Amino acid sequence: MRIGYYPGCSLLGSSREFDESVRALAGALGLELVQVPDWNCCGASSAHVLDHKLSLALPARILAQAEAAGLEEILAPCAACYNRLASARDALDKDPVLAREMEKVIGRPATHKVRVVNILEVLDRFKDTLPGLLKVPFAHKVACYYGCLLVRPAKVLHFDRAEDPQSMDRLAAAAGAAPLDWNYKTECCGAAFSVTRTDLVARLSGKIVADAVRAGAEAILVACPMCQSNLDMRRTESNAYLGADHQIPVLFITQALGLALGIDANRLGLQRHMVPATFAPAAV
Amino acid sequence: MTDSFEPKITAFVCNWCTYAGADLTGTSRIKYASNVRVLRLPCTGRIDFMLLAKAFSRGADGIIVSGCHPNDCHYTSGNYHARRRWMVYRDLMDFMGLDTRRITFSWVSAAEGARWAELVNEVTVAVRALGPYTDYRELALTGVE
Amino acid sequence: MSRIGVFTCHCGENIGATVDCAKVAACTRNVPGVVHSVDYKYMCSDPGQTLIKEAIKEHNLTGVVVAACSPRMHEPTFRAAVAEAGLNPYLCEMANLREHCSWVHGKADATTDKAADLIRVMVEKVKHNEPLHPIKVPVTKRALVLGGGIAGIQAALDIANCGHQVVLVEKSPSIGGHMSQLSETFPTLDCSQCILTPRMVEAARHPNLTLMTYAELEKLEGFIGNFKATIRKKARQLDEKLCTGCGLCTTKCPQKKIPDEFNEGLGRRGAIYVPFPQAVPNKPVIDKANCTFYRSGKCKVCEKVCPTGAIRFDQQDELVTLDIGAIVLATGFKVMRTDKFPEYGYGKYPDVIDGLQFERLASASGPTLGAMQRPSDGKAPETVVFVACSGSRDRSKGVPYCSKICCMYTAKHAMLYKHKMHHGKAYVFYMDIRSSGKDYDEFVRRAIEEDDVTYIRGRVSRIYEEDGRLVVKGADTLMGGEPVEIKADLVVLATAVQAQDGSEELAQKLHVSYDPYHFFAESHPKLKPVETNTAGIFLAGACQAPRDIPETVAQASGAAAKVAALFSRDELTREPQVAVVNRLPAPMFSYCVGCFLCQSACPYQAIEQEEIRGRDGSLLKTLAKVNAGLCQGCGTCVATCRTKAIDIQGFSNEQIFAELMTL
Amino acid sequence: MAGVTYATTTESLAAQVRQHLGVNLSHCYQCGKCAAGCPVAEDMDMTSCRLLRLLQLQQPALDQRVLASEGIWLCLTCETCSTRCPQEVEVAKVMDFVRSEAIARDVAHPRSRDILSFHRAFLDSIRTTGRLYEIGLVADYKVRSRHVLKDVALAPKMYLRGKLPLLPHLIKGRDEVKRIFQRTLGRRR
Repeated sequence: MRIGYYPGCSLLGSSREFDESVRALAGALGLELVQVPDWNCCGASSAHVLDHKLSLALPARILAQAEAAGLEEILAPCAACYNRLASARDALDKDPVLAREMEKVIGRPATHKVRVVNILEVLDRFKDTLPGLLKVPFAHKVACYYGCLLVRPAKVLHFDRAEDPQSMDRLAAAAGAAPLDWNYKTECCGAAFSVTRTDLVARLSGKIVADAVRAGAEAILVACPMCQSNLDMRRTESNAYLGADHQIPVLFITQALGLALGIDANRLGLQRHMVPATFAPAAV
Repeated sequence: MTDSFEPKITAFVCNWCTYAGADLTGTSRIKYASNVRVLRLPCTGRIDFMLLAKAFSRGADGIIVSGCHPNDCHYTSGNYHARRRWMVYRDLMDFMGLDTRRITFSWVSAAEGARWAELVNEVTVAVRALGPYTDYRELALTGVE
Repeated sequence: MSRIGVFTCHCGENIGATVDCAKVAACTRNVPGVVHSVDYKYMCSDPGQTLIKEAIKEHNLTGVVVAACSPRMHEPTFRAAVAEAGLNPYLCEMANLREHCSWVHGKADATTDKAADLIRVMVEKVKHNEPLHPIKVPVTKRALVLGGGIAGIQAALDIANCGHQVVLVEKSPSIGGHMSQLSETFPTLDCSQCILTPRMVEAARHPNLTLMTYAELEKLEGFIGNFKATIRKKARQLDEKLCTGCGLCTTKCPQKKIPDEFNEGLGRRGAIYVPFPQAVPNKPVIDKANCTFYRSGKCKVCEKVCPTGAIRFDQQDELVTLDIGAIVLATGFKVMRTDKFPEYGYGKYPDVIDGLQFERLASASGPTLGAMQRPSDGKAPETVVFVACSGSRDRSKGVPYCSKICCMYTAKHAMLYKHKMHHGKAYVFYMDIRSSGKDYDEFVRRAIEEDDVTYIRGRVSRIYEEDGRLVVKGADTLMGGEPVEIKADLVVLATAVQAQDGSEELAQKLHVSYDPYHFFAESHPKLKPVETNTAGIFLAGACQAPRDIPETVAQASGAAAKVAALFSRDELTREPQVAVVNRLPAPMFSYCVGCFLCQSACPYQAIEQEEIRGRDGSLLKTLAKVNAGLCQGCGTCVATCRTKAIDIQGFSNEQIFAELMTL
Repeated sequence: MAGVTYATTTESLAAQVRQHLGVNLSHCYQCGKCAAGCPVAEDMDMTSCRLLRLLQLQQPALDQRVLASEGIWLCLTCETCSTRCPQEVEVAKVMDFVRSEAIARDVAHPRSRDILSFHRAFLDSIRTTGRLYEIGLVADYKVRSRHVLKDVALAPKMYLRGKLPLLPHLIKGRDEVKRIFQRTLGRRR
């Protein structure tokens, strides 16, 4: 199986381990990732906040690049990128006038028909093969955390259900984990305020971590770099806010699955976490 | 087409939904083009091909056929019969060289006063654009009916 | 040579303002066949009508066109007038100058011209009108009431008390409906059972009233006064005559864990059960889906213990066909279930319940015998949150309308709770309080002022469980939308009132129309609130729209009055607007070639076959023949007839073509 | 509420929201469900539903209050409000619109400075390299916001874990990206 791949900026930097684990997992599942040639940043929430047109133009170029490379579908593991790309595609698809305008802005024609999918959607296609490949069941109680960008706005993304989504839970279960029923699955972690309003992020992420711990989770699984960094890198702050010392690790779903498939922890980038994530696979 | 051309629209409507709907348009004082002449029938199921042909030959430039929405027919299924027959007639008319663009099938319920006004206006504009339907009238005059 | 009189009405300013009526009347005089044409301020007024009557005599008119409002408005009026002047009423037609012209176009020549056209059309039609005579059909004086809730019971009793036969059909094993599930009723807080059960018993005892419980309408044919209804009596697996209702079987049934419908799943019942103690009839049914015998072929405990040997495992459904004169639809409503609320946990929290479930919790005959115990662990809830407008007035949930009863029953619920648990805390999240009704607002104020229920104006965004309590995240819009978080032990959602399941199918069976939410549609929102668009079928209660008990009972009596009025006559006169197959002298007999396409097209099975036989009895021809009693005059047959042998009186080919010719 | 209204009906923010987003604010019946679910409602000087209410009244003074509010800058665009609104009002979109208006009219609340400088720094980093250059971003932001000592502890930790590449990724289509910026933001920074 072959699919377009849009890593996005954070997967080259602050969330390298996501990129690493996605690639490692893709390798193990026999999924060929074709990187979108010379891709640019999607503009993330910054473009979204500052200029509507820009927030469409940057993704438009990415979609055009993919289209030019003959890709019909691109995987954007970063939930933020996924959301921006999917939203832009939706907007351009619905509004031909806007689409034409964007063609002018990016300086070339494009149909913007390239489909954008997130990592959960893609992995779900392997739900039948996964069990067969299982080496070291990831036998831990996990809280699957979806955040905002994967499920909202539902009208645009049409992915899973907006409240209490299930797709990641299914995957975790497939990896041998015990997904818990908890309450903060889709609450916001503070998103882009990590740097500017760390106090807010500490509170919002703190509540999420606290509820996961309350539910008895041994790990929080995520599919979004922003969520991961807020829950992981901002742990000092959130713990300070809670006046607690929660050491629950925050893994990308791809890392959990990777471990379950017996992929080496370092290849999955577990060493890069701030909150130590030591699930050394007890080799079979 | 000269802008002065005002098309004649003949509307065949059922007594229970569309005629009542058109009454509601009136009671709600919604204005629409005065080009339309309404012929009241018990049900669109009553409509047959000859009526439409005749209307054209008598100088109608456009025709509206409107009854109850599916499942709402006062006679349970008249509007379906009308629809089905229309499917057949359309081909026949195309074959005969009648301009089927001039015939609009629609559903207007007794509660859709505004919709009736819209419909009449839409059709009037459309038919105005198509121009007077002289071709068929000439045919008719030469006795082909 | 026809002599037509045309009477143009100004309808005060309504037509006069935009149509030059005098001009219309004048130019109409030149229409061939028109011998008299006048205009007048109010044609429907007494002097107006006299004007017409006198003209008929003076100019011995053969036809009349009244150019005024919609025929749907005043056709009967003017036809009556014409008849008084000795002219056949069906020789009078109306041109709709008001609804279809003066009201919808501005003041302009075009408008006046159109008015004149409309009149010409009708003049041509009238020229071809035939004198017609109303059709008389007999009336079967037996009513069918569908639905055994308070609406059905009330309607059935009223009709029965008028001395007419009534058949009351209820799909569940007992009559009583939702009202029998309620604890107390607003605004008086009298116990629902106490006021309902006497009526139920009365219904069961009434000599004119036949109960058919655990039964459903299978099929309906015919028309007003002459319906044929087929009822499916579902097999109770019981000989009702032998059963004494001792209830031994229900206590001995090994199945004990089946969620109990009457208690909204909060209680348990056996496989053979009586829905509730005061059930009417008080006879059990076997729930085949859950009965050990039907599942495994073994058990039959009920049969063994039954002292009268009334159990019948081999009993089959039974179809009964009845002649019916009129029908009252009283099939009631359902409430939206908690699983329709993603943001409130898709119904996965046992302590988030709907209003009906709370009624059972609060009811002395309920699973907790009226003690305040929450479903999950039976703990007495110290804090209860009531959420009004749950799913109502909520387009995102497909229910934009107001469910009407929730404001009141939520206040009642909060009150009942506080009366049972004085120290407990009751919160109500609401958007508006809609308590217009006798003593209704006083009732709500009492909940707030005397029982100190805290009302918070705002919706609840989310509910989730945390350490055995429910976290309710709402907002107080009277504080600018400040978030409010309440830790509750029990949450009661006042969920939306929706049309009963299967309403759409039923409506189609009965040919009655329904709204986008599948509530049955009344014939006129103001003036015909209990009629449907199908003559002889009437509406009562919440099957038409959300209703509370007083309104339901009132409407039920209204429907009953309509039925009684219908039954007060021995025969009905129907409009003669029906199809006829033409008849000609032998050897042709008729244009009809006997293809019977019309028969297949007719929605009313009104077309029969008539055999024409010679003197020697030999079959000469088989022709179509219309049963004027069944024909509703839709004309579908006319369009299908290839020889134009069939035609509708009042809308004949001749008439319609004549109308067309004027264009 | 003050009586002053707009000269024409198209001037009000509500009218523009309708025109540009196709969102009809009269649909909002002030149930407060948006605020109830908003993760930062408690931090806002003006909750989402209050904001919608002010817009509904279509008065210059009230529109000004909305544009100048701090709350709009705390919105995380998490879309919870839009998702749960019973009237299907797209509250988050309205927030976006109001923010961009506040910037355009240069009336944004002073406390938005940090947030804005972060976003601007972010975009500048893309404008020049085509992709985000995180160290550059942080440095730039510190300069703009003068929070020089913020997160000094975090950076080395990230660096040690290989989460902060020292060199920016330069894409080939940098000119294209520059042009995109010019054609959208224009001279705006």
